[in-house]
Amino acid sequence: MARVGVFICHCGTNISGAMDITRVVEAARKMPMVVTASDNKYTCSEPGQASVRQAIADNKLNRVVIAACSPRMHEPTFRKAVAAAGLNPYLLEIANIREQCSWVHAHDRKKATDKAIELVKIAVAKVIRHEPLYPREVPVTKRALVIGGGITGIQAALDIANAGHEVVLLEQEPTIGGRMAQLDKTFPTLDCSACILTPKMVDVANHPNIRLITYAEIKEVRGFVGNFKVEIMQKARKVDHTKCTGCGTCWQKCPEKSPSEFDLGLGNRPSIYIPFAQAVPAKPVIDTDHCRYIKYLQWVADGEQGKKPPECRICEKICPTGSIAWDQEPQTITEEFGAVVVATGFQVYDHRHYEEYGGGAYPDVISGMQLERLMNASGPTGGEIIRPSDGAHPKTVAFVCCVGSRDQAKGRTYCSKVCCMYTAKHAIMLKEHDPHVQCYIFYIDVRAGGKDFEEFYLRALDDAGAIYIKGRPSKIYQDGKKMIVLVEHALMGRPIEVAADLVVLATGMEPRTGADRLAQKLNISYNTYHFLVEAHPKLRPVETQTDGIFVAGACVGPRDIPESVAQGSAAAAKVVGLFSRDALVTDPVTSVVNRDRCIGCLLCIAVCPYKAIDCETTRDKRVVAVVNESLCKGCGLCVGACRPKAVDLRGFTSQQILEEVNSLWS
Amino acid sequence: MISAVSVIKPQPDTKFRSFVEAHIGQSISQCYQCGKCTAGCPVAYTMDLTPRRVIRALQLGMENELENSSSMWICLSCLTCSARCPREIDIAGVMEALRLATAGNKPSPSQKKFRLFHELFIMSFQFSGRAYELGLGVAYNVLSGHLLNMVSIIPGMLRRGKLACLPHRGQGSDIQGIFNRVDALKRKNNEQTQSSKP
Amino acid sequence: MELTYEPRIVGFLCNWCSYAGADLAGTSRTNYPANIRIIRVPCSGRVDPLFIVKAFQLGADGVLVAGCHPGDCHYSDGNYHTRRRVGLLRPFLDYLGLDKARLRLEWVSASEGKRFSEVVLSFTDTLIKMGPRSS
Amino acid sequence: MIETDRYAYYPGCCAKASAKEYDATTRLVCQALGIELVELENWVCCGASSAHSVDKLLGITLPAQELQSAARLNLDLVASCSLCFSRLKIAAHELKNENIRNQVSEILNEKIPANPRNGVKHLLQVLESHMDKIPLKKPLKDLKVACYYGCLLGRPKEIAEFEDEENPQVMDKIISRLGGEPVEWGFKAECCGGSHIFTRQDIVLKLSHRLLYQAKQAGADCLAVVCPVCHSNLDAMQKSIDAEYKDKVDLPALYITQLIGLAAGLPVKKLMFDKLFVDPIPLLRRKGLV
Repeated sequence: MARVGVFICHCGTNISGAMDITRVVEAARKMPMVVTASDNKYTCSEPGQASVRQAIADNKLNRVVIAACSPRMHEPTFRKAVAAAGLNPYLLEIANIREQCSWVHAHDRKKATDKAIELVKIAVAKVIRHEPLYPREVPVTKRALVIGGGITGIQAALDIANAGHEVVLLEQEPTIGGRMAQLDKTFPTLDCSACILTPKMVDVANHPNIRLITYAEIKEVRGFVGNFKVEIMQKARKVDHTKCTGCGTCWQKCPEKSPSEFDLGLGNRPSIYIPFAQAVPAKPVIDTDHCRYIKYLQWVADGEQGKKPPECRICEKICPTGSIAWDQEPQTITEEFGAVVVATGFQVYDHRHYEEYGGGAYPDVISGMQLERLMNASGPTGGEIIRPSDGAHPKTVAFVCCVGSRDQAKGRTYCSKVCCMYTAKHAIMLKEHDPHVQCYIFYIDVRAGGKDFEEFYLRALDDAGAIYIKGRPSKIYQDGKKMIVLVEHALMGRPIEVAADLVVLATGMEPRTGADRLAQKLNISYNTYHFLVEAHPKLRPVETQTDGIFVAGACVGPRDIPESVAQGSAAAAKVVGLFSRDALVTDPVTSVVNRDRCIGCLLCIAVCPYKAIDCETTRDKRVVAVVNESLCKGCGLCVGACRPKAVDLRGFTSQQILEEVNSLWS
Repeated sequence: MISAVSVIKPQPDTKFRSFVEAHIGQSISQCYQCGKCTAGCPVAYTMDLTPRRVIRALQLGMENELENSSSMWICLSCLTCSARCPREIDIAGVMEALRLATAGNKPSPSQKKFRLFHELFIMSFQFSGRAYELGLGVAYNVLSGHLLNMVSIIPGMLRRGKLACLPHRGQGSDIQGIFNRVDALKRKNNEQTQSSKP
Repeated sequence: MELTYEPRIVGFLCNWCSYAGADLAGTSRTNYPANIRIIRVPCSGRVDPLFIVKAFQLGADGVLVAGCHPGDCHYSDGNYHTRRRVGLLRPFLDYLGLDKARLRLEWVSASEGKRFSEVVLSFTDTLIKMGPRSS
Repeated sequence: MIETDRYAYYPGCCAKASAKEYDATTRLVCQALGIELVELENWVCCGASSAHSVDKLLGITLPAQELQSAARLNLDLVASCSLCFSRLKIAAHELKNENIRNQVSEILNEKIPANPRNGVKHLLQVLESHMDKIPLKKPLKDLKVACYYGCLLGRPKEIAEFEDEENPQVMDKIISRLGGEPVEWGFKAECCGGSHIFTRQDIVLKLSHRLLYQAKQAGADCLAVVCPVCHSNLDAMQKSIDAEYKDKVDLPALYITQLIGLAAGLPVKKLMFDKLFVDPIPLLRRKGLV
């Protein structure tokens, strides 16, 4: 039997000024199950709360209605007050008679009063049917998973680890370092990329709290904030890293060379390899697509069709530690984590989509990243800038901005943000390499918004003497040894042709292939370009709509190095904040399934935005839905979708809402 | 207010512009003036307004410049501009629209010979049903005053029997009827809704 | 039609956008007709068509369902479900002999206090013009 | 798409004069490949490149009535001239618009269907689909051919429904099929100057010279062409080009049909090489093809 107490607040004159409080109190007294109704100048004040507590005790109240300001304002306050009086804090209902009554109907005292009375009526109708609710506590596994071993992931991993928590850093390639490792220098400071990156890579490798898993991918993610269960697929390296010392004999002797991914096809690498000299871990993997012995085994498996390929196995013969493990297969590792940081970064836009620029057919039309490799002392040319076609030293170099950016026709409307600056960098560095080089830079707009960026751009103009020409080239073609660029000098309003020895396309950023599939596994959203979507672009930039999963760096959108590092640290801070608690309190306003009513249509699973509903088979072999209350956020979508009305939402049950409607006519 | 003679007063919404935008079904303001159209245009080098500047003129409502320009008549309709525009604007369509929009006007000096050619070309098949190259060539040369235009190849053409001395007839084709009915329908449309041409 | 006719409106407002919007209308003191009675729901997607029908059955002159703008749903896509459900319910109103215009679906964000009051005002006006339900 | 070896054929005005050899060899080759061409009755000019420039409605109506006659035959319509092809395709596209469709129907006084069953093809597409049927009597061994598609064949992409606008491959495939070597070059789809031959010859000379020069740069022995207008600019005008640019281009431009005919071992004189301004015989003799 419910015993309801109604407390009407004057809120100074904010409420009482607009309505006849006494009439509201009188009306409230007559409402069903209402034992007592009283008014108070400031219910939220300590004396006000005291009087509520007193009334609860005096009248043995087990339900409370407070008619005052919006529940969005003081619901927490009054819940505490009610709890202090020994009641379950969820046995409280608030009638919003300030924001939604007195303040908007001040012009009509009678109507305001009538409305206030009905609002109280609604609240009473609902509170009567409140059940006590109990927040649940879920433990937090204080281990973090960082996906992506680029500069962002490295930063996040180090920060979390330094805060004293275990971290697993996952990388799909054989080494960490990401795109930054491929860069020669960084703008606008021109400091050597490797010099600032590789120490951090080593720190990761040596950190007691960090476990590095390279050459591996996410297979499946289950669970919820504080309690993720992740299946990781470790690709087969065919090399036993527990034995391997990384002495390098194998990759020096391996006879089968193929184009190096790290050098973007400008150089070759053996089939047992580390991507670059400072790779971490500095232990090789075998490229099963090219390795001769693997090919041989395949030939045997195919029934020895055609010519017998060489058996090779040189690496195995010369390996001093016997680390070559031909029988090594991919294996699945299952780990538990409390939080996940996604830092999968970007890949360079593939300029082969630009048929008008040769569609990748011209060897002397290269991407900015390829130029980085050509300029790099440890690159395929030992830092000598030469034309891929004939090894000549280019004297005239043309740069084309916005390739794969700001181009709707190529399905890439966004600005990649870094190209303007790295092009300026290239112009400056080419001049440093060879004072006789003349750079032409074709741009639409030069975007130099950032610390010291404008100065850097001016440096390209003044010191490097780069000629900036406003205009997007329409065609690049070969004429003898020269590459001809057709462009309009837009500011002169004249079409011009520039004959260059080398053309560098400032290709933009796009998310890593597969970013969308990863996002689906993690149940976070991504945009049309497959950039991941943050919880709020301004106020929650590293959070996602799934608790416990954070995003950072260029997988969210084009970012330069400082931004990526900052985001890595930001995500780390969020993770550490999460780990500062031993348990998470979950809101008890969640869905609940009546197993007897459930017909197992599982529509609820389809509509649930949080994958919070799963199904199981009952003892009598019926499939029924079950709600994971730790994942459920209490939106009630499932309730609306449930045909047999088997699902209901605690605190907002269908019966309660129907009674609220009812009360308006009873 | 006194303003220098040279000052352009942008009038973004002109009848001219709305005609063009209606023709291509796109908004001219999409253009961010990168000049890729001009860069790829095989004849931009000889235009008084390059394709990009034609669009700019439309954006700014500089109608005189456009009306007196011969750019749209020099345009080859090779569609390279439209094919490569990063904003997917149909620039060739804009040129066509400008031709249609100005086809009725008195041709400016720079437009004369192009307009003449098109009139003669249409005439050349209006009667026989099929284009009559020799007749067209001769008529054009005489009327345009370029008497020696292409004479170099005419003998070769004749020797190879590549120039019919008389128009070739598409028997029984009702070409004249089509022309008449097209004109009739156009007149009807104009009466109904004042055409949006400036 | 008598001048004193006061339509009764039941408003189901989602907690995160529209209810907050209604609060904002209050804090910025923008008056609107007192004909609406607001029922708070976590998400407009929680609104079961049954609630709406029930309200009409009891005699409501109008029902307002308000949620976050498409794409802004606090629960990512609840309001899309709302849109579909209300869309499915509408034809059914005819069947009940109710004018479709008596059911309104509006998107009101937490920052659109002004808009909320306008919605209520226009809805109330429409209902007054329609006059009382003929039952 | 209805029948695959029977097509309505729209020769185009040039076929009757400046491109006699194209028309003739087209019929010849199609016959050899078992493709039946049904020439449209009383076809008239498609209006290119003037009608659509000065009179939208006329520019659509002219091709529209050819589309209608093809529809009456219930056959796909084939054009061998890229300009005609383009006008026909564009007209077919414009006719999807109801308002335009009604106007044109009124002019032609017959109802034009909203979505006709038959389509428009360029000769090249037909030849490709019958490529394997080419009897390879005289492979064009080490004949380096620059395939020139011209600007209109693939544009606008969504209307022409042809191939990649910048780097089409059909003709190159055919040449390879004939045992020849298609050369890679960047000007497959650049404009030759088109109809400016009358009004601005200088433009035609400049653009065509650019094409011929580039083809030679790429090491081509000759050009393969699929449009009479392009052809006359590249072939008939070559003397004037040499004169204008103090060059000695001497690059035969053959119609793809002539090359197919040659490889298929059709009688050489039927291939009408004598109609060309730049005599290909010396080249073909050098390559031992005649």
